[in-house]
Amino acid sequence: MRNVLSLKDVTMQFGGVVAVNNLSMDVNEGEIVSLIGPNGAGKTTVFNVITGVYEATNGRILFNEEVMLENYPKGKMKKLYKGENAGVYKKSVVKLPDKITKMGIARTFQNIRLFKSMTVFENVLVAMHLRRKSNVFTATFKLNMKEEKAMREKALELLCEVGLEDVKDELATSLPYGKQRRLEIARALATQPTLLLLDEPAAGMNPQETDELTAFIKHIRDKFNLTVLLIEHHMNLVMDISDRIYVIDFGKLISSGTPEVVQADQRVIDAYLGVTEDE
Amino acid sequence: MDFIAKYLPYLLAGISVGGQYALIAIGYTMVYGILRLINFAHADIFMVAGFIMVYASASMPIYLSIPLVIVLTVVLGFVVERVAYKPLRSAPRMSVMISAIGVSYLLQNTAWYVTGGLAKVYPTIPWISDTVTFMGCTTKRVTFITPVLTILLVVILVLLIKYTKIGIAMRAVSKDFETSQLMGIKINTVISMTFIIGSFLAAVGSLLYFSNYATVTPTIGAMPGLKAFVAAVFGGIGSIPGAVIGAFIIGICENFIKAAGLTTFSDAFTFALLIVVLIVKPNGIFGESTSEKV
Amino acid sequence: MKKTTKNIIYIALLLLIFALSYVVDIIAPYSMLVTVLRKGAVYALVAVSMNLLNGFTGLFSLGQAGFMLLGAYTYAIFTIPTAVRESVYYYYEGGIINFQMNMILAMLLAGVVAAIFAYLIGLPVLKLKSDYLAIATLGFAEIVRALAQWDGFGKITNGSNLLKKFPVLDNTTQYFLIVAICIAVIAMLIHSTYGRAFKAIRDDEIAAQAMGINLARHEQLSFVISAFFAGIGGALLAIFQTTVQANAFKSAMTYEILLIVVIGGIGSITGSILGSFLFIACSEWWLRFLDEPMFIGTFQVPLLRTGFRMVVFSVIIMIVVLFFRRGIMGDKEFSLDRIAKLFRKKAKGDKK
Amino acid sequence: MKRIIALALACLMVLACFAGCGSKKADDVIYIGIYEPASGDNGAGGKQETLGIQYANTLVNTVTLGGKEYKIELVEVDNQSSTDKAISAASQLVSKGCSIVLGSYGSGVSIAAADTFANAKIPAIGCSCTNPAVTDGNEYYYRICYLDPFQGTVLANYAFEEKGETAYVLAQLGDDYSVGLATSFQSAYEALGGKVVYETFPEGTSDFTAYITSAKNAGADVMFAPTSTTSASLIISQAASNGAEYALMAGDTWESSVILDAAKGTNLDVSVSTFFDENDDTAAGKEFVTGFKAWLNANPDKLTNNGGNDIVAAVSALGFDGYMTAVEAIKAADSADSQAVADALGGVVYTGVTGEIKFDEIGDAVRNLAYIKTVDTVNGAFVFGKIQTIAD
Repeated sequence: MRNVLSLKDVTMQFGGVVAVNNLSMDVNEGEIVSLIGPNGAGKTTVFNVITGVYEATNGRILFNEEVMLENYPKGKMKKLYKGENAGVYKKSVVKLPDKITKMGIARTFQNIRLFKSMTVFENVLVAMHLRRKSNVFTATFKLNMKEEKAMREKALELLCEVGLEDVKDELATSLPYGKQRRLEIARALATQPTLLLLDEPAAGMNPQETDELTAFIKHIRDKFNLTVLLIEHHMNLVMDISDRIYVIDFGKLISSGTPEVVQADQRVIDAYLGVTEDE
Repeated sequence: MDFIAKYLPYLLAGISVGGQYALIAIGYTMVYGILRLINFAHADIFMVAGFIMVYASASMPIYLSIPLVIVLTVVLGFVVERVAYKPLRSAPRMSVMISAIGVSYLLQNTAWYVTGGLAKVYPTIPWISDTVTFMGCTTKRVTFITPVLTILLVVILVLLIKYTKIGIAMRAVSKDFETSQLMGIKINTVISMTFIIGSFLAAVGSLLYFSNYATVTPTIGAMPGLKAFVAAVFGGIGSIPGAVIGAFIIGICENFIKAAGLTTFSDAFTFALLIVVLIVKPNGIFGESTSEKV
Repeated sequence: MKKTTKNIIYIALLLLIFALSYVVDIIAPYSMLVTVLRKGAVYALVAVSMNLLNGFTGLFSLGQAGFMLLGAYTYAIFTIPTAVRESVYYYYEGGIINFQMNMILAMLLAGVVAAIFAYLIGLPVLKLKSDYLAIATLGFAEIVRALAQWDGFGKITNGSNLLKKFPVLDNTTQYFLIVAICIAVIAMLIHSTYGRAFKAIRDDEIAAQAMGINLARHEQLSFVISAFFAGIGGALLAIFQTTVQANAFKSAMTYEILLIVVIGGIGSITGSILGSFLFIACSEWWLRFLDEPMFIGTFQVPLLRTGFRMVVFSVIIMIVVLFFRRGIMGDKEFSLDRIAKLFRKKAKGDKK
Repeated sequence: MKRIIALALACLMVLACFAGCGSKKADDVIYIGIYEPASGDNGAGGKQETLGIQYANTLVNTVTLGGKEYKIELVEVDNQSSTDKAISAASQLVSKGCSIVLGSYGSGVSIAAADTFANAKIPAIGCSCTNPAVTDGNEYYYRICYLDPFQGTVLANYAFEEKGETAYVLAQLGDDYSVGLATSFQSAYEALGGKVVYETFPEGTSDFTAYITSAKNAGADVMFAPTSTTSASLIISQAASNGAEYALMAGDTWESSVILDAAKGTNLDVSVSTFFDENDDTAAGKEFVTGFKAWLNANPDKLTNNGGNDIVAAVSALGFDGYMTAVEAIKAADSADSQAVADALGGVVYTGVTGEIKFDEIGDAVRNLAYIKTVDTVNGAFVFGKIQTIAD
């Protein structure tokens, strides 16, 4: 199996707080991998580091064997740094989020971030902007009609895929919660990713909806040849869907492996103690 | 000619105008610290304070009109906040800023209407307007009073913020608006207090400024206001000592640029400095950095 | 309504406006109406260009007066007839430019110069966010104003003195035509995929970036395009005023344009256009009577004297800002559907 | 609540619309426009010039054209001393249908509005704007006062002869009057062999101490600062408090009670040039001065507009002459039509209180004398110094 995403010794430190500590993980092609951990474990920070929202303090991230991020503690961080492997990396390669998306990583957000003034349809359409061939002149003077038409068709197709075609002209923010989550997925798909990061896609869903979501994620993985990395608290979904699971607590990896292995791991149980597994 | 005699007047002018900017700048920086609002109307409150003095001193003795000016300016600052900013508490920041521009427009136009658009001569305040000679150069006594008074007021203010209950509340609100509200801090009282302090200092600043430059016009506030704001940004907005140091630096630089014969750029310099500071050190010299949570 | 009928109505409306602008010139060439229409048109363009930046891209810039100054100066400098340069550049021996450009070309150049400056200033400044960006662009405008007044550039800019005698437009229809073309281009841009990207940035920068929109590039693009049209607007303002002086392009001008945008509705092109005409008509024309003493019989209405107009006007603005925060149009555009809806609603209300 | 406000606003708009369109011109009235600043930096001077015009209007308020008597009404607008407000103020006059326009105090606003009047084919008479660019190349703009090159030379001669050989010249950026006169002064003064240090200050400057110190450091014998009265009072008071030892000089704008108030009680040496002297001994001049003073004293409002005293400013005399010249032109044209008045204006010869007015081909009245006055800082009054002329 080909490696799609690989994190090596990634540390993210904000001032004196270490949010992600020396994390290494791998995601292979076609897999569905889950990242779990108690609240505040640093899961979303991992996503933010992968997608370039935060610049990791130390470590290296490879995407399809290409260096997407490489960093070492600099400036003030030199003194403050509390993580490990400080001397390993010498280069500083930092890519901005849009560049990373262009390379083929798309994401959804835990606290839904739809474009609030736009309709459902426009929300998907805007994500197609990335793969445009037109420039600002041709776009303004309508010399890109063909492309524009293709964009619209594709966007509609994606909306059908997630079952939102009947509300396409409504304001995105007027949709119910579950549909907004699906719209976020459609929007992410519109950027034509190979790796999809889903940040708590099932948050706020009832068991039935969660089951549907499980099927849906599998479906889009197959249909769009995706690799999926997801953060989730719904353990049913995680155990159902995941090929492999990484568990982190306080920014550190405490366990990894197939669902069965992780479920049996005492460290995981300890970490989750006091946290109900089935919400 | 002797070096000191040649350049001392520029330095003195710079320090005194710097002190006056500082008093205005504190109003900007405190309001920004709490509301994240560039209070464009602040410069016009300063201007109105000047006009109140002109009209007050025409009908009553100076020792009555000075306290009156301060009281009325404080009231104005309070009313502006209650009328123009409070209703927009939950609105986007841009709306509040536009409201501030609107208030500034209103105050200027009202002043224009009341005065007929003509410049008014500021009354002479005895003693502080007297001419004194210092190391061979002649100047008004207010030149020396300004920096002393400014620093005194700033020290008092800093102590106030550090040790009094309302001061602690102010600091809490500027750190986190919502949380301090949940902690039972009366947010409106704190904000009003900020405006009251800011307006008080603007009134004092206007007394000193116009004693030195004795003409008041409806648009007089614009330039000192902008410069004071730049000083606030320069020192790191939200930081009172920063604003004061920024104001003195700007006041002194400005006068030496004029001395160098580059008068066209004396205002432009301030803004160039601003842009450079913003780019190199976006949070100013004493500012704290913040980042958005995703 | 069918789409074709709607289009026909829109075109008819547009033609009607142009016809009116033509007729006004003939029947009342020296009326205030003409002044209002021309100045309103110029401000409409500038307001729309500012709206592109502040309303559609969410960049809070206050540098509009600076870009207008650049446009106005570029236009004036390159179109003053060589014959009269001697008298215009009286203090600078006729200046150093001794050719005259075509009006339209000069107008385009005005936009291009403003755009180039926007590009250069945008490189560092656009890294700043919200208020900081606003204050930095405001500072930039002031620097431009100081530079334009500097003696050292006197041979080009005529120092702080007036530039005049450049060719002007002599009928209102021409103003309307140029402004309409420019606004149409901006509108087309906003409705293109780039416009959607701008709106995405405005709504949520982080999500926009996550969708692969290059923030720096798109913000720069919006900034430059806005400056380009502000430059053309500046050239038109020069034409309207027949003279140009750097002194006029103060921050107060930017504030006025910002108020127009807010009154019209942030994020609405038609709002900005409407707001601009209303603003100019109120401030220049309709409220003028407040400046003159008025007698009803022998009773003199109190308060009315010079300056009262502006007081009333600023009170109106405050009312709009406080109570009608979304302006006239909100972020909606003028459309027949909306009007039809409005009437239907009214009719319903009447029945009740 | 919101709806009521919206409704009220809409009503106000409609009302305003009617008011805006309401006024219609009466048949037997001729309008003369007063294009003067009533506010802003030059507001004080503009008001004084307007007073002269208003006084003239009280004396001559009808004119008989083709056997029919017309009433002359004044239409005042305020150009706010600002070039960007100039156009709409001028358009206001144009839209009222004025036959001729008088003004403005301050050259910049006159230049800014010149083309607006020319495009509407309305002649204008500049009463006290001295910058050559006002009338140059504009066949509708005339002027009854002297020009900057003349005034600058006169002042330079006076300064060089009486004050010394080093001058510090201070002009306001973007003010055509200020820059124009300063430049004229500079070239004339340098031609005489004097040394000039030239500085400008941006509009809205309050702090002049740096300039005053620079002038001192430059070893100036005289500071020449042709500025608006607003800046002037700041310059004078700061020069006094900073112990300036050089003389202060300026052009016609400084002949104002604002200057007297600022200079009173200081030990500065202030002198100005002007168009007219209150103690002029011509019959017309005497008559005007007594009449004008009586009129001012009878009207408290007018007295306030004159600065609270009855000192006759030169600009009032020029305003008076401007109005009379305009009436002469209307008579000569025998028509209220602005184009006809414009055609007739060039040929008008009129002897007013400020001397004979006769236009040359550019449209400037031929003037060759200026009055130099100095400030009596003890009593706060202008003292006649000398009449200065230059050989042609």
